[in-house]
Amino acid sequence: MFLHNYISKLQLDAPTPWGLFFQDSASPQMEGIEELHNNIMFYLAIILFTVTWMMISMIRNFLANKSPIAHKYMNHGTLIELIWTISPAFILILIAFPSFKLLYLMDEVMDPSLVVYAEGHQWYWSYQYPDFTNEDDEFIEFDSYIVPESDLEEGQFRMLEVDNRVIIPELTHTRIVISAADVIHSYACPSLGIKADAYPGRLNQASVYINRPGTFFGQCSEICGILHSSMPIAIQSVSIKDFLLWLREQMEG
Amino acid sequence: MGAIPEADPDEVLETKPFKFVTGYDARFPQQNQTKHCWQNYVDYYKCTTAKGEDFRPCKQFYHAFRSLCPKAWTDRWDGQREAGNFPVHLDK
Amino acid sequence: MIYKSKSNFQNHPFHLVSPSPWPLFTSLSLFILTTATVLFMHGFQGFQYLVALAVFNVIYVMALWFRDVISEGTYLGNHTNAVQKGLNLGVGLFIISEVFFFLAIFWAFFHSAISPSVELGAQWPPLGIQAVNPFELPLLNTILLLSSGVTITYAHHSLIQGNRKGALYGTVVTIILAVIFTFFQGVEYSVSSFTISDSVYGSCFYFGTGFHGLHVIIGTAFLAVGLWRLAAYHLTDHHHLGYESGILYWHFVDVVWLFLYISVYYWGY
Amino acid sequence: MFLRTVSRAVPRSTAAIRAAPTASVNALQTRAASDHAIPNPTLANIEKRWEVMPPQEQAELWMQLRDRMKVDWHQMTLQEKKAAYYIAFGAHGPRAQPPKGEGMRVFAKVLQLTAASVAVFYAIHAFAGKQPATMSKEWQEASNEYALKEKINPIHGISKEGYEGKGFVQSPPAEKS
Repeated sequence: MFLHNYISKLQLDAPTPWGLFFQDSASPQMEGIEELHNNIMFYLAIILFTVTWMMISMIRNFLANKSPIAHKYMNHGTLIELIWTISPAFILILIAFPSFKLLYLMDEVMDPSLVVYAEGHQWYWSYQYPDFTNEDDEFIEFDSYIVPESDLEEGQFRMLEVDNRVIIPELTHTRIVISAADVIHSYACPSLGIKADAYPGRLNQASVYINRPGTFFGQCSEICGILHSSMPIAIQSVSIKDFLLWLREQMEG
Repeated sequence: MGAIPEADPDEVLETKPFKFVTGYDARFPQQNQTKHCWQNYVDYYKCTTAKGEDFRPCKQFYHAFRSLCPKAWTDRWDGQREAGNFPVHLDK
Repeated sequence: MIYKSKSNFQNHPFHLVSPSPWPLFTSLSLFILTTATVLFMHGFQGFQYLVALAVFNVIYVMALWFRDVISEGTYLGNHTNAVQKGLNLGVGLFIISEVFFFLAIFWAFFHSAISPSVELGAQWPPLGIQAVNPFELPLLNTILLLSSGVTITYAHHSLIQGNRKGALYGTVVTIILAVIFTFFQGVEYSVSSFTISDSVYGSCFYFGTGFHGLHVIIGTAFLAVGLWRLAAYHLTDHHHLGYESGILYWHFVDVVWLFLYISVYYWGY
Repeated sequence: MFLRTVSRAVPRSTAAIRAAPTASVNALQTRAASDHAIPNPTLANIEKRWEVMPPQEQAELWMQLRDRMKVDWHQMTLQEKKAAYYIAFGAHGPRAQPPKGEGMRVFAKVLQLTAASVAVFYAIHAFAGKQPATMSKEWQEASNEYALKEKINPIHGISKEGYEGKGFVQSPPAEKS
């Protein structure tokens, strides 16, 4: 109970004061990441306590006055060496297996319903929705700049708000194609569990399936110049109906 | 821009399933999709060069690269094709 | 007093070298050479003269340093068995570092060639590059280099068996083959249709073959010094470390060429 | 030059042999084992005197002891055994006992430096500009409403049912200006 309350305070789509744990997940990828994290923390706790216990007991029991005989010629023991080599190897396999499973599951973009193209610039993100065209073969295209501190409405998040948010329908498989125009950037959103570097001349894809409506914030995650901290990412997930209404408004101008 | 418009309660909205062609391509299973975009662009223009603009099966390549490639890339390649320095022979 | 008595004998087999100006002079000459070459390649006026001067400097300092080492090794008897062992190990490690240098060049080549980027039209060689036909001059060059490996081995075995004539002729033939190889590489460079700035293909091609060519020239010089010392009666049937190192280096250059021929010329054609 | 540094690093005992006029590499082998015990006064209280002895005397004494150790050790006097043990393994040089209170002095110095760095931090902090407008209670309460509207953190955070935390509030109210 205590632990639950404690974690509730720590666990924090947007960063909150003293948020030390993950932000709330909004996609299957992020749930997988949290699960893997908890899984590995379990092994980590065991290792931490075992090693600490061994160190403390060694320090306590093998002081010069408690154990005055130095075993000069006792310098290897095959059995214990086998144990302390093979057992960590097994622990590493136990960690590696779920890790690789998650890695390949997250890499998979099987059958997306729409594509959002995100391009990093110094220092803003621009977006394209190439799947929706009007009669003139034009598609939605916009830039997404940070809202400066002086223009924030009261209550908005400093250094995280943008003028044009990315609108993605919830419960829809979306392929985000990520690239950059000038230097390397990185497109990241913690509560969706995505982070992919944006390279000029290369297209990286990330799969997104948002399972609840909400607003999710992220930041550029590869140092890209002086305003690296001022190119945030804001993704808003809405119902399909609202998405289509938004699309219509965008297309009709 | 950005704000979600209010729905008109009197308007009858009909939501149809939507789905676009650029699904999974087993030749490009990785995160890097650069050549997925590129291959479809090349295939489309090879297809239309061989079969003519109105050959409908070519359209699938068009939809694929249209969906994957950044506009700036296809614009540059279009320019190269017109200038004759596109790095692939599209008629072979 | 301790040191005075110490200077009268040496109770170990190692060669503790005396102070020498040549490491510093060599470093400075090489520094000027690289700086001048870079500036010359960037089109700075008059730097070709500094390049020439620096090349002269490098060769001059090399000659003086060689002279010192030959005095120490051949005339002062400082190159004991233990010292020879150490020098041999040093040459071996140097060649390993050279292997890794070429590994980096091959890495650049394979990185670009195995998965050619879309800017090249996703093909190798890129459209518009007329790659050198591997069955023309490069094949002849392969034969030349492999034959030089045979002749140098003949020379080495002759030396070990005390056959002075065989050693001399074998080395001379090797050097002639090496010079012909370098000449043909020059011919190939001058008739090839692409330059070092023609896409990553040109860069990788001239980067790899150019550095190989440079190593051929260095190896030729190495063997030439060995030849002169052979003629000057410096070398014996069981003490010819410099000559042996030259041979080892020559074989290394030979092997690099085989890899270049197979991957850059043949596979990349 | 390298040669000289090496010979300096050689233990004093060997240096002492070399110092002999007949210095030769064979000195070590030819020097005879000694049957005569070293007189007790020479060795008395060696623990106190050893470190202040001039190096030449140290070397001579040690060489004498070494020669004594070449014979049957049962013939050595107790003084000799004690002295040989002390010179070889005693608490001098690198094995010397740390001076009393050294731990405390290290601790005090660490505290002092920590205090200095804290002082530097607050000195720099004193010149900092004022906090952003978002760091006030009013703004952060508005942030809570905004977060509820945007459905932020619905699993463990502010938008969850029955949430009882402070949400985004962390700063004191803004000063009226």
